[in-house]
Amino acid sequence: MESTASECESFYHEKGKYKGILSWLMSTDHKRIGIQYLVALLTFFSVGVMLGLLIRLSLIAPGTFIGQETYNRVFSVHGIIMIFLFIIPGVPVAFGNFFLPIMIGARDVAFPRLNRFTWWTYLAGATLVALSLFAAGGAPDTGWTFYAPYSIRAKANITLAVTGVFVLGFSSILTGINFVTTIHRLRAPGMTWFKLPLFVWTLYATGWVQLLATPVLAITLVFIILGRVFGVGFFDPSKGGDPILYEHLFWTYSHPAVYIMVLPAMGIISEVIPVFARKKIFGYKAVALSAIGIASVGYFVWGHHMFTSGMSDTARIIFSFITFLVAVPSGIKIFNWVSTLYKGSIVGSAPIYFALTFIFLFSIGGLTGLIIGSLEPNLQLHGTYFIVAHFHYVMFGGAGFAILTALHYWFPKMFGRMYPERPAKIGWFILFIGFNVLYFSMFILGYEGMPRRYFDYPARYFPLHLVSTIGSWILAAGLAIIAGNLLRALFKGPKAPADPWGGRTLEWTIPSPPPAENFVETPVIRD
Amino acid sequence: MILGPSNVAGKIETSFLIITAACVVLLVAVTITMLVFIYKYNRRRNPVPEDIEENLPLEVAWTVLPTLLVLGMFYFGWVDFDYIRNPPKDAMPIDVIARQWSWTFKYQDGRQTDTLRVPVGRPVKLVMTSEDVIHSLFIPAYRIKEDCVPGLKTHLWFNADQTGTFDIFCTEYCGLEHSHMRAKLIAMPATDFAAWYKTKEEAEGTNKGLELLRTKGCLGCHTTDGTRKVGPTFKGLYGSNVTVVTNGKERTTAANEDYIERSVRNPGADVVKGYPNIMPKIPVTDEELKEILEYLETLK
Amino acid sequence: MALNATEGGDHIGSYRTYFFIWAALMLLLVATIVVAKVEVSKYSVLLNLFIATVKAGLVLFFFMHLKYENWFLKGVLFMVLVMLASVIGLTFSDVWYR
Amino acid sequence: MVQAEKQRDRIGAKYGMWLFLFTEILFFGGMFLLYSVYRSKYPVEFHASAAEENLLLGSINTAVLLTSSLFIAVAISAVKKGNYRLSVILQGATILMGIVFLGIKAVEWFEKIARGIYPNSPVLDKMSMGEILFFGLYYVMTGIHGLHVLIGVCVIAFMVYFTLTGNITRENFSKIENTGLYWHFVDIVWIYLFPLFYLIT
Ligand code: HEA
Ligand code: HEA
Ligand code: HEC
Ligand code: CUA
Ligand SMILES: [Cu+2]
Repeated sequence: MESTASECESFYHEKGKYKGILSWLMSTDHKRIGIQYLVALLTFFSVGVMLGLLIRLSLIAPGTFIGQETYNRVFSVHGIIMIFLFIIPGVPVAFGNFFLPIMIGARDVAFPRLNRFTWWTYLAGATLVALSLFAAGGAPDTGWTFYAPYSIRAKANITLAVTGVFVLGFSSILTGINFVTTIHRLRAPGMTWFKLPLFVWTLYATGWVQLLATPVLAITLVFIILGRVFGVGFFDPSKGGDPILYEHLFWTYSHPAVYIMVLPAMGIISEVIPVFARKKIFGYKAVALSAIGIASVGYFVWGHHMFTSGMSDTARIIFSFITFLVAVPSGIKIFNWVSTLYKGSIVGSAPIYFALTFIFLFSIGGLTGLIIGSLEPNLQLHGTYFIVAHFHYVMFGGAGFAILTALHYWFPKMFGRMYPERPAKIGWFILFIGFNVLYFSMFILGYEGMPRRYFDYPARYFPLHLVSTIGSWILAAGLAIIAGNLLRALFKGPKAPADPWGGRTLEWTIPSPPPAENFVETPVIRD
Repeated sequence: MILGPSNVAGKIETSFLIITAACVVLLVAVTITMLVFIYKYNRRRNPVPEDIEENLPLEVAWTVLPTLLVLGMFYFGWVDFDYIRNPPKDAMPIDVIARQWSWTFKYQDGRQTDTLRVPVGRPVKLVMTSEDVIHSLFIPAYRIKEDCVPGLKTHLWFNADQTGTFDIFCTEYCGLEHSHMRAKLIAMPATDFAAWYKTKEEAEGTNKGLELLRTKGCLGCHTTDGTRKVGPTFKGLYGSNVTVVTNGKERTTAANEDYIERSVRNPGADVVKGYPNIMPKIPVTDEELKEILEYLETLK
Repeated sequence: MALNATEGGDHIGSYRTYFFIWAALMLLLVATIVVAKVEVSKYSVLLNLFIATVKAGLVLFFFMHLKYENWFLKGVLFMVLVMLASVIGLTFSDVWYR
Repeated sequence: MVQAEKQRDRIGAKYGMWLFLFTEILFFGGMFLLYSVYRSKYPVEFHASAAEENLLLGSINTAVLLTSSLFIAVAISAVKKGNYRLSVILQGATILMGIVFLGIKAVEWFEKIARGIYPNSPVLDKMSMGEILFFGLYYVMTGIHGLHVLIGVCVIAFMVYFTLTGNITRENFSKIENTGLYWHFVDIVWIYLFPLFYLIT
């Protein structure tokens, strides 16, 4: 550590009210909470990965490894864990918590105790979901979308799982409120809106989406619970209900939710690229405002998940039209990132490998999003593996790679240690190859008509399924190298300096890891 | 214009290819630019970075041009959409009933099958609904699908251009046997179709009882060849002894006519041991039941 | 910053204003019942919702001090309502034309 | 913008509360969406069912809730003016009004349940689809609203305690101010529920 080390100890050594493990579990320090979230997230993530690999394994020989019923439960739980436990909370709660206050020059978030509370609600929700897997009745088998009326009739532990997701949603809302208030109220002197780091801008946009979309999910889930427990038939045709209305309500949340996943991920990329190109971002304002653009337009496109649901043709045309508009602000971001490289002096460290891969994979995912957002191709591609490929490209190639970027970029700051570059790059390479083998074959499968959520399939799809499964093993190997490398560095890595990359945001002005209250003196931002 | 096995298939394929081509061009452009920059402006070749903060004309360009571009893509996704969605007046209607986990196709004269037969060269309109949860009828070869929603009538239409046998998949997750909820579409020459349509008896399945099992959806869960599906097989059922759970108690009973009738009329009463209690109550008339029983007897 | 220009919390609502607002609310309550019972026209449904909106507005602006808040809160509230209306509107683009 | 003192950022707290109310708007918005769709599908049945509601009780309840809003508003002003005694009395009155509201609601519910009208009941399931939906919505919407009233009552009870113990003062009134915002919001929801279920006949 550098010179300042003596005056302020790192937050890991902070002496608080509590001792031992409680000093973590009861702490209201945003950094400690961020680390705890990260640990919890990665734990659930590894469960999700196992289930993903199990899906792939089952698909090369249906019935050999797991039965049909198990398969249905496995892909549902895989989806529920990945979406609600990992990728939606993902970036904001782990990296947002840790860096948002530091980046705006604050000592903590606006409501530190609320922040603590959201961690506990997150854990409570996750526990309920976990319980639903093991309680009698069996894990939910509805898919992560809980479509009515199946979800109301099915016998598995859906009520429990849905309640868990409801609680998780509550946690997400409170995080959103906390962040938006923090950004409004706690910016350091001189930190005007257009001096905010881009990561903060995306967290701000995300916060609003969390706030305004999640309650719709909450009420929808309440309807499901009421339907199961009290027989309220809002989506039951025999009681006059309309199942398509469920889809409307569900996607009114769940489409904006995909931007909860990807916006902060884009924020990470916007931070990393300029640092490693060693220049300022190109078109700061455009990048910042496009986040707001994505968030607000993204609220009105949910119908593109329902093009073949029996929805009116008028609505299909309207929703397809708005869907195309979302691409424009996403494009602006991509173009500005690429332009930032122009006349830069690019340092080839691990984080930018992941960041540039994000651009490539997210572009594939996003552009295929446009293909399925078109009215005619969607008739063919909806409900097939093409969709599965699309969303793994955006969620995992996008948000997932951004998390990997962030892990490498902020690792020195969060843990105060450096990791070796070489294994990170080898891991990256294997991951990249495995990823494309795994998911690109799904585009072809989907185009040829292979439906998703299929335990069994006609033999003509077998070769590509096999390729895909082999890809999943390559991918897992890559991930293992990356994770092993970071884990080893956590204990054995050399001490990190305050600013190993030459970053320009505030977190690099303080020691690694940061001291308990972040700043000895509140920073004042000048030009 | 690309041609396909039906009038709509080619149109959808065309639109898919145009939009995909646009996407590929964009992807290649972005990726190549990126790679060139990475190569040229790497630290070794360009040690001193040069800050460029903004370039308004560029920003405007890549806001306006993509907007026009996506509007173009939207248009190509839309051109034939109205045609694809609106069946001509003279289309032959066929009712489709989806249930967990089988399909029934009902022709105008009340004839029911579990295989969809259509004449080549004549527009066909599928009027679809479901008896329980949401299903989706997907004909990959024709590139069309539409959900079957309980309490609602949805539709699809097409005009088969080539003869052939094609898959029908269910593409909306509908529970346990979702992946086996498949059927066949047979597009036959108009004359063959007319001939088939006239024969009251099913050509291959001459047996009335078997035909009923098929159209009522029983074979979605039961088999006649001894293999286990969601429900127990019908093979050897008649006259055998089965262990059932009645009101939580296990007992053994003979599978006679009474038992089978009870099983069909009130499936929850006796639940065969080792099977879930999920069989739906499917309305069956007395004559139909008799036919079924007669057929089951032959399966000894 | 503009955000700090005025802040509703500093405002102490006078008891008198509150009382008048309450009286107005009560009057509107009577009005809405009358409108409904007398069935002035087939638009009484809309009229009722309009009255409800006026009532809600009174509560918002005076009881909840929105009148004294800065543009930001007002603007965002407006935006939220527009958003909700659009969601309902878009849903009806399905429900009506199905 | 200056970094305010951690515990006492009153404006921050208020922003937080408003943001929370926005989420509540959308939470209830989901229910209003359902209501409007089903009303447009079954106008006649909704019309007829609404006539069955007890208009007198509904109107009284509206008056009760509006009055309680007045009480809490004045109670907050009283705190700001340093008149804690008046404030406590009025907060107590608000709680009382809340309980009266819930009591009347309970009477209405039980009267319906006694007639066998509740979700999934044999009586209700025999009615037309529009009626099933109307009463389903009635129970769910008033039920969830009632839950909000109940939570409000509990929170105000805490505020009474805080005012008595000097935790809420004329300098530090964020808590009660935010409680007031919440209570008024619950009131606004009822302002809409009332015509939708009782008046649109
Ligand atoms: C991180 C999550 C994420 C993100 C960011 C996106 C982004 C997008 N998604 Fe995706 N989507 C999902 C996650 C996500 N999606 C999931 C999980 C599902 C399936 C749910 C389920 O059924 O289980 C799904 C399903 C889904 C469907 C429904 C398919 C179906 O079931 O029938 C559609 C249809 O329109 C769609 C479209 C889009 C579009 C247009 C975008 C756009 O936002 C993409 C914008 C990005 C780009 C366009 C690329 C970058 C830009 C350029 C390279 C610049 C040049 C390009 C132009 C200007 C054109 N998505
Ligand atoms: C973020 C979301 C996410 C992620 C990461 C994954 C990861 C994987 N998924 Fe997916 N998947 C979903 C979300 C996700 N999935 C969803 C929502 C569905 C739909 C469910 C439904 O239909 O209801 C689905 C469905 C789905 C299916 C379709 C099932 C069907 O329709 O029948 C398949 C099939 O192969 C599959 C496979 C896999 C595999 C092999 C992996 C992985 O195992 C691949 C291995 C992963 C890695 C190697 C890690 C990547 C790294 C990061 C993300 C960063 C974290 C960093 C560190 C830990 C260091 N998934
Ligand atoms: C959704 C799946 C499903 C469908 C459709 C279905 N069944 Fe079943 N059936 C089952 C299951 C599961 C069992 C075993 C549990 C039970 O007895 O309820 C069963 C049991 C039976 C039995 C008792 C078998 C035995 O071995 O004792 C008979 C007879 C039967 N079904 C006939 C029919 C007929 C006739 C139809 C069509 C009209 C039909 N089933 C449709 C699922 C189904
Ligand atoms: Cu029927 Cu899937
Ligand atoms: Cu979407």
